[in-house]
Formats: sequence, C-alpha cells, structure tokens
Amino acid sequence: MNKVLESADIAVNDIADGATLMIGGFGLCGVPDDLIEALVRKCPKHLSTIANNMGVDGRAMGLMLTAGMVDSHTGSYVGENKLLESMVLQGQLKLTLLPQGTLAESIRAGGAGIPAYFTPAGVGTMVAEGKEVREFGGRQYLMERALTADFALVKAWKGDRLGNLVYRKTARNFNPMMATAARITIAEVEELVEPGELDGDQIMTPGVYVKRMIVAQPREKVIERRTSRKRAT
Amino acid sequence: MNKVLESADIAVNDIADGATLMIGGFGLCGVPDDLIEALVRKCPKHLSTIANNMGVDGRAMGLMLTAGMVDSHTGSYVGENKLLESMVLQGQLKLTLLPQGTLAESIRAGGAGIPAYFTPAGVGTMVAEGKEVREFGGRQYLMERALTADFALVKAWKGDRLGNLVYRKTARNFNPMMATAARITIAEVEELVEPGELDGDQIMTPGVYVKRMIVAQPREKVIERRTSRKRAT
Amino acid sequence: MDVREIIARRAAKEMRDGYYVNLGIGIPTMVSNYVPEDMEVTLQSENGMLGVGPYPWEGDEDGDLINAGKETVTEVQGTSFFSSADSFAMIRGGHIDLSILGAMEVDKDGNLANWMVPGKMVKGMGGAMDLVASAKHLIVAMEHTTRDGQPKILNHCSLPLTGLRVVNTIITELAVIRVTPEGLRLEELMPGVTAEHVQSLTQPRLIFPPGFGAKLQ
Amino acid sequence: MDVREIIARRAAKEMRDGYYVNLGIGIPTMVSNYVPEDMEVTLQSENGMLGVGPYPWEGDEDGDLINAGKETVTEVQGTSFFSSADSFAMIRGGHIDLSILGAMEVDKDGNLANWMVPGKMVKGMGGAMDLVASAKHLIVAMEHTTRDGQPKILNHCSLPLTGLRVVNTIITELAVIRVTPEGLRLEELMPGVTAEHVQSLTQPRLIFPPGFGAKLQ
Repeated sequence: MNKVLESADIAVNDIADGATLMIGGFGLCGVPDDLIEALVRKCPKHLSTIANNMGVDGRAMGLMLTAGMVDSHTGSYVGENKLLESMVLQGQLKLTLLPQGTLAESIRAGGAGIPAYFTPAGVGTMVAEGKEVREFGGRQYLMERALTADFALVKAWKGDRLGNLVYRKTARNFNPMMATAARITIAEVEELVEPGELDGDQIMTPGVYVKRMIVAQPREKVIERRTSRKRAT
Repeated sequence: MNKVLESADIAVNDIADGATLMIGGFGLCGVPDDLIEALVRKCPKHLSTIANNMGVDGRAMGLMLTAGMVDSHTGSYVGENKLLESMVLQGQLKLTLLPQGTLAESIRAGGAGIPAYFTPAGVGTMVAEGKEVREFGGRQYLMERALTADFALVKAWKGDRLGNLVYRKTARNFNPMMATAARITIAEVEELVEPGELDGDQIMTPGVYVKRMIVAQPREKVIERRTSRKRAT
Repeated sequence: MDVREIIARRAAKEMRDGYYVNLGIGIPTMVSNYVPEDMEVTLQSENGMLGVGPYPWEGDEDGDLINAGKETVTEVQGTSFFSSADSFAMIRGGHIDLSILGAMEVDKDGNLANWMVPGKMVKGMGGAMDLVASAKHLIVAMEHTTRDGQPKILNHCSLPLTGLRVVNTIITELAVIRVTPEGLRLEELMPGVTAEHVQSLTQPRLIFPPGFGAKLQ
Repeated sequence: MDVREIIARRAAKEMRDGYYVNLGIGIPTMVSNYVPEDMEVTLQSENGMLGVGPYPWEGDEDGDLINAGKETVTEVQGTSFFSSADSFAMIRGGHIDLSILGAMEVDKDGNLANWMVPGKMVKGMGGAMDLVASAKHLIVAMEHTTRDGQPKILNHCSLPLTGLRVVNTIITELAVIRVTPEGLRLEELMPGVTAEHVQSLTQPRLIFPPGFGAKLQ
C-alpha cells in the first residue's frame, strides 16, 4: 500500500467544479499550502469551502478567493481578509458562520457517523435562527448537523505511506477531524517516514482516513502575528 | 500543583454509598486494579457503575460484585461473570446494556458538554425501546443521551503530577473518555514522570481532567485469553 | 476439511487489496488465516487498534495488546492505537470496508440476530450493533444450520435483532447467498453441494440465477 | 497607569491557585502578566493547547506554536496539544474554571454582545459563543464606556448577542460589578472612583451593597 503521489498537482487533479472542500488550519498555522497552490493552478470554480478561517489576502485560502474559485464558505472567523469582505458585501460569496466549537464538533460528527448533536453554543443568538432548540436538564441546546465534504486537504508533520499521520503543536487544530469527514482525504506531510517509524500510540490520524499523500515542498513557516520578548543584551 | 496522593485508599476515601462510578478497561486490559481493590476495602454500597465489562469472577470489578457493592451497572458486555448472571436473574442488580460504540460515545458526550446525539446503532432492536427515533438523510437514528459520573477511576501508563496521562496500546480503550466525564477523576499510573518529560504532542489526557493520581503497585498484567504461536524448535 | 475452515476460506475471497476489515469472534477471526499473501488487508479491532497482527510467539504475550475477543495479538508495521470512542467513530463513520460477523439467525430482509436468546443470560451485544449498523459491506459467516439441523436463514428472525436490514452477504459451508431487494439470491454453491440441498435447509425461497439449473417448486 | 492595565490587574485577582483559564484577545490576554508568581494558573488556548507560556524570545518564534489570537507563544512544563474538537470538548464540557473576555455590550441580565455590529463587516464569532455558553465563571474585562463616553453596560444589549445570561462578573477601570438574579451589584470601586460616578456611566440601576454609602435615586 502506497498512498504517496508524485506531486500536489496530481493529488488535486480530480477536484472538479462545484466540489465541497474542507481545508485544515487555524489562521496560517497547519495549512496545506502546497495542495492549495496546486488547486489554484488547476482552478476549479463554484467551490464550497469549510475551514476555520479563509487565509489572509494573497496567502493560503486567500489565493482561492483571488482566483474566484469559491462560491460559499463555512467557517468561524474571517477577519483577516478584505477581499472576502467585499465579496460578501457584493453578494459574490455566501458566508455561513458557526461558533468555532460547533464547527469543530460538526466536522467530527461528520466523520463519526453522527448526523446531529446538541450544543449550548449560540442559544439565543443569530446562530440559533432556523435551528431546533431543545431542553435537557433544564438548559437549552441547539441541534447542530454534521458537516462532510467531497475532499479534505490536511497538513501533517510526519506521515508514512500507509497514511498514518502525526501533527506538530498547534498546527494540529482542525486537521484531524477533517481527515475523517471527507470522501477523499489528501494529506500534505512535511516529512515522510517508513511504516513502523511512528509509534502506534502516537499516531493521531490512522491511515484508514487518508487516501492520498504528498510530501510538502520545503518552505519557511509564515507567522501571522510575530510576538516576542526582547533578549537582555 | 501536585495531584499525586500517597495511596489508593486515600484517593477513594470519599467515594460514598450511592455514588456513580465510571471504571476504565476493556476486559482485564487497562483496568485500575489498585483503585478497585482500595474501593473494595472501603466497601461503599449501592453503587451505580459504568464500564464496558464487569471484570471476571474474583478479579477487577468482579471483586465489587462479590462484596455486594453494586446496585446497577451500565455496560456493553458482561459475559465473563457468572456471579453477575445470577445477581441479574435474581433481581439483585439492574443491568443496562448499550452498544459498545454508544457507550463510548455517550461517555465522550458527557465529558464534552453534549447532552444528546444521534446514532444508527440499535435502530429496530431492543436497545431502541423508549428512545426517540429520527430520520436524517433518509436513514433512521436513535437519540442517545450523555453519561456522566461522580467519580471516574482510570488506568494510564505514564503520568506527571499535573495529571497529564499517556496510555499504552489497547490499554487505552475507555479510559480517556471516562477521564473527561466525571466530577472527580482519579488516575492510577504505572509510572510517574516529571512534568515536561511527556511530549506535549503525545499527551492523551491533558491534566485538567485529572483531580487525583496514585502510582500503581507493581503487579504482573493479567491476560484473559493467552493466545500464542509455538516457536519453531 | 473442517466446516468452519470451508466458511473462513470462502469468506477470505471477499477481501480486496487495500481493504480495512473488522472480524468478529469465532469463524470470522479465522478468515485472516486465508487472506492471500500478496494482498494487503488491514484488520481493525474495535477495542482500539488498526493493524492487528497474528498471535504472539509463546512467551511474548503482552497484557496491554489484545483484540476485541480479549486474545493476545501483535502489532504490524504501521499499527495505530486509539480510544474506544475514536474506534467506534471509525466504525460508525463508515470507514471500514468490510465487516464479517457470525450469526444465530439471518432473514430474507437482511435482518440479523446474534446477541441474545430470551430466557438465557444476556451477555451483551458488545460492538456488534455498531458494526452491523455502519459497515459498508456486512458478511455473515456461519454454519448453514443449527446443531440439530434447523435452518438459521429464515423468513423472519425469531430472536431479538442485532440490526435491521444490515446483511449484504451470507457465507456458509454450503453456499454464498446475497441479500437483494428482491430476496435472497443463491450466488455460489460449495463443491459437491446442490441448489436443492441448500434450498431444503433454507427457509425463504431462494432466487436462482439463470444457469444454476435448479428446478424447485 | 493605563486604563487597560488597571482592568487587567484587577481581573488577575479573580484567579485562584490551580485554576485552568481561557483568556480572550486584548485586555484579557494582558491579565496573565499580573498573576501572582506563587499562584499556579494554567492557560488554555482554544486552538488546541493547555499550558500557554509567554511570548518567545526574539528569534525563537515557531509558526506551529500560536495562541488563539494567532500570536507566537511558548510551552511551559506540562503543556499539552490537542485538536480543535478536543479543545472545545474541554470548553463545552465545563472543564475550564474561568473565562475572561472583552465585550462591546453587557446588560443587566448577563447577556453579552461582542461579535458583530450590524451593517459592518461580519468577521465571525470564533470561539466566543462556545466559551461564554460553557464557562464555569465568565468575567467580562472591558473599558466602562465606549470611546465617546457612552455606557457599554446597558438595560438590554442592542447588538446581536454572543450569549444569553452568561456573564458573572464585569471588571472595568471604574468598578467590579457582579451579575445577580436581582440585577447588577456594585461590588468594588477602583481607587478614587465614586459610586455615583459609576452609576452615571451605567445604564441599569446598580445595587449598592450596605456600607457603600451611596445615595442615588
């Protein structure tokens, strides 16, 4: 079994117009940049995307906006993207906002065969509009539905050719759930290791969830907000 | 912060009559034996237990049955326990059976603040009796409720005094979810390590979930069904 | 050849390269012995393991490394471990290609009963209800009749169900039968077995594909 | 002292030894600077980290190690990482002792608005709705009035809500106010601030505990 493909372009080649895509990452952290860039080269249109953020102008998923590839987006925070703002205001893009925990849980539910569940987040707010409210133990909850996708593009730190993945620090974020919730999951790994090198206790995404893999091109990690302490001199 | 107590007896000392307990393990694998034995010494009565199995006669949770501590049990499989059988048939113990995946997910839901969710398991069976059935996408699902407990007794491989835990191989099983779903989680670890020794990416139960810890007495691991291949001679 | 071995050998032919498979206790567990060597099949065990290897060498048993039947097993290259919640998320989410289980009864609608006999002790369903509700393809691998020769393939299950309309294929020592919307279709006969013999030990009327040449009324 | 620093310093006094705390962006993030050194407080960041350390030394920034405000941070001894689903399971499950957030408006019923202004661009609620719905104790740390001096503590929030009846405590540069079933109770005045002054910048009538000596009608 070898799920590793030669290039990101080959890996995304069958992502067609109108597809629904989950894309991993929190801000610019843990984002599958090579896969996104390959997708922008192929440039399918009318996509529906599910991702916590939408990159920033000219970076990560921001590139997909510039290329006019996205018709609708579901996420929790899109504050770093002026182009998105103007597209939404001009009715060019349909934006659905969900509480971040609801977004995360709905994606997990999609992968776990749970069609719906109840959460207290958003009760009494705009998020509750059109959703069933139900009381359990004297408290109100919203019924939220699972999210699934045709493709998930995820970013991992290490992986083996069987599709087993390990993530690094906060670059984990939405990637593990998305890997479970799409018909075809494509993983971009920084480092390909031999099967058996990853300790079975430490594998975060078992290979069953991953259909295709690519090895990421070396690139420096982009930092969205570089905060630091000055060293004493 | 130091959550490590001197003995299992001290750790279970406030578990009183009528308490609801989750106890980790699958069969005899990944069971908090020291905590169970300390609890049997203290011997609170009228307990409600939640665990996948109920030990075997004279071992693990089987000891609690012998001591007459358990009024009701929720689990998925209790086939290894003749005493339980006779108690159930004589009406001395109320047994609630759930599909194993429902048991696992309901415990996760209890820890995750999700009061109820839908699953296809058990539709059209005795398990569905009295439960709401609902259709999503043309398929029927049961609404299942979250499970929580007063105390969870869990078994881990390594842990630090902050309560961070790592499990080993299939001894993980129900322990991580139970650790999240009780008011007070008590962890029995085989090896206590210094904070910082466990890689943050590999911690399976973050310390926030664990209130008390003990270090397990050295003991040989019991094997329920020893299966092996003969070595060529 | 042992009846159980006949069933397990035939069930193994349903495997495909790259499949992720969950095997129940008993005959289903034996299936792994007959997977062709050039075929890569990954076994899942619902207690939290993907990539189940053979039994360990004598003396190498590890109490922390068991399958869902509580037997000691080994790892293979690429084995991963996870919690019971994550394991059943994998199962419920439909990520397992094939599930093979034993049964006490199967009926013409694909209903399955394999977890309890009323009046006897209830041992519990374990993971069976989750597995049958969510498998992409569910094979029942069982002996064709009860010990006293009564049909186990029935018009309607008499025992409490494990799952409703869940079985895709039935493999016994006599035949391979597919559950179709029209009813049970006899798809294959084991060597030396006649269609008439299979029908005589099967309660529902079987559908015979053209060419089987069976003349039953 | 800077107004924001006054608020952050006072909010830090709400910490207790052993607390697990989630801090929002802005003033709430500053609170961690004023936790007494002998107090062990563990910070959670909803992007998947428990045990958030200070900003890294210049040059040590790691793009894989950020907080929910997307700022580079560091680990402490015992830091753990997890997925967003596991992070919000921790939050939704009520395992975080204290959550401190900023606000645009708070009202006398403890309703909170901090995520959108109609007609302006909707940036999204991020994790705020989950945090406010499930915190064991929710503190709003904010300036007492808008930039043009209008009350932010209102009879009824005018902006779309982030959460319904969720706020426990309001800490501003003027006062500490508790949300009670009877209404907003003025609990503490910052040095040099009078109760009358606080009331004049607060829309709902405040409850004055005995001894505050305020005479308002």
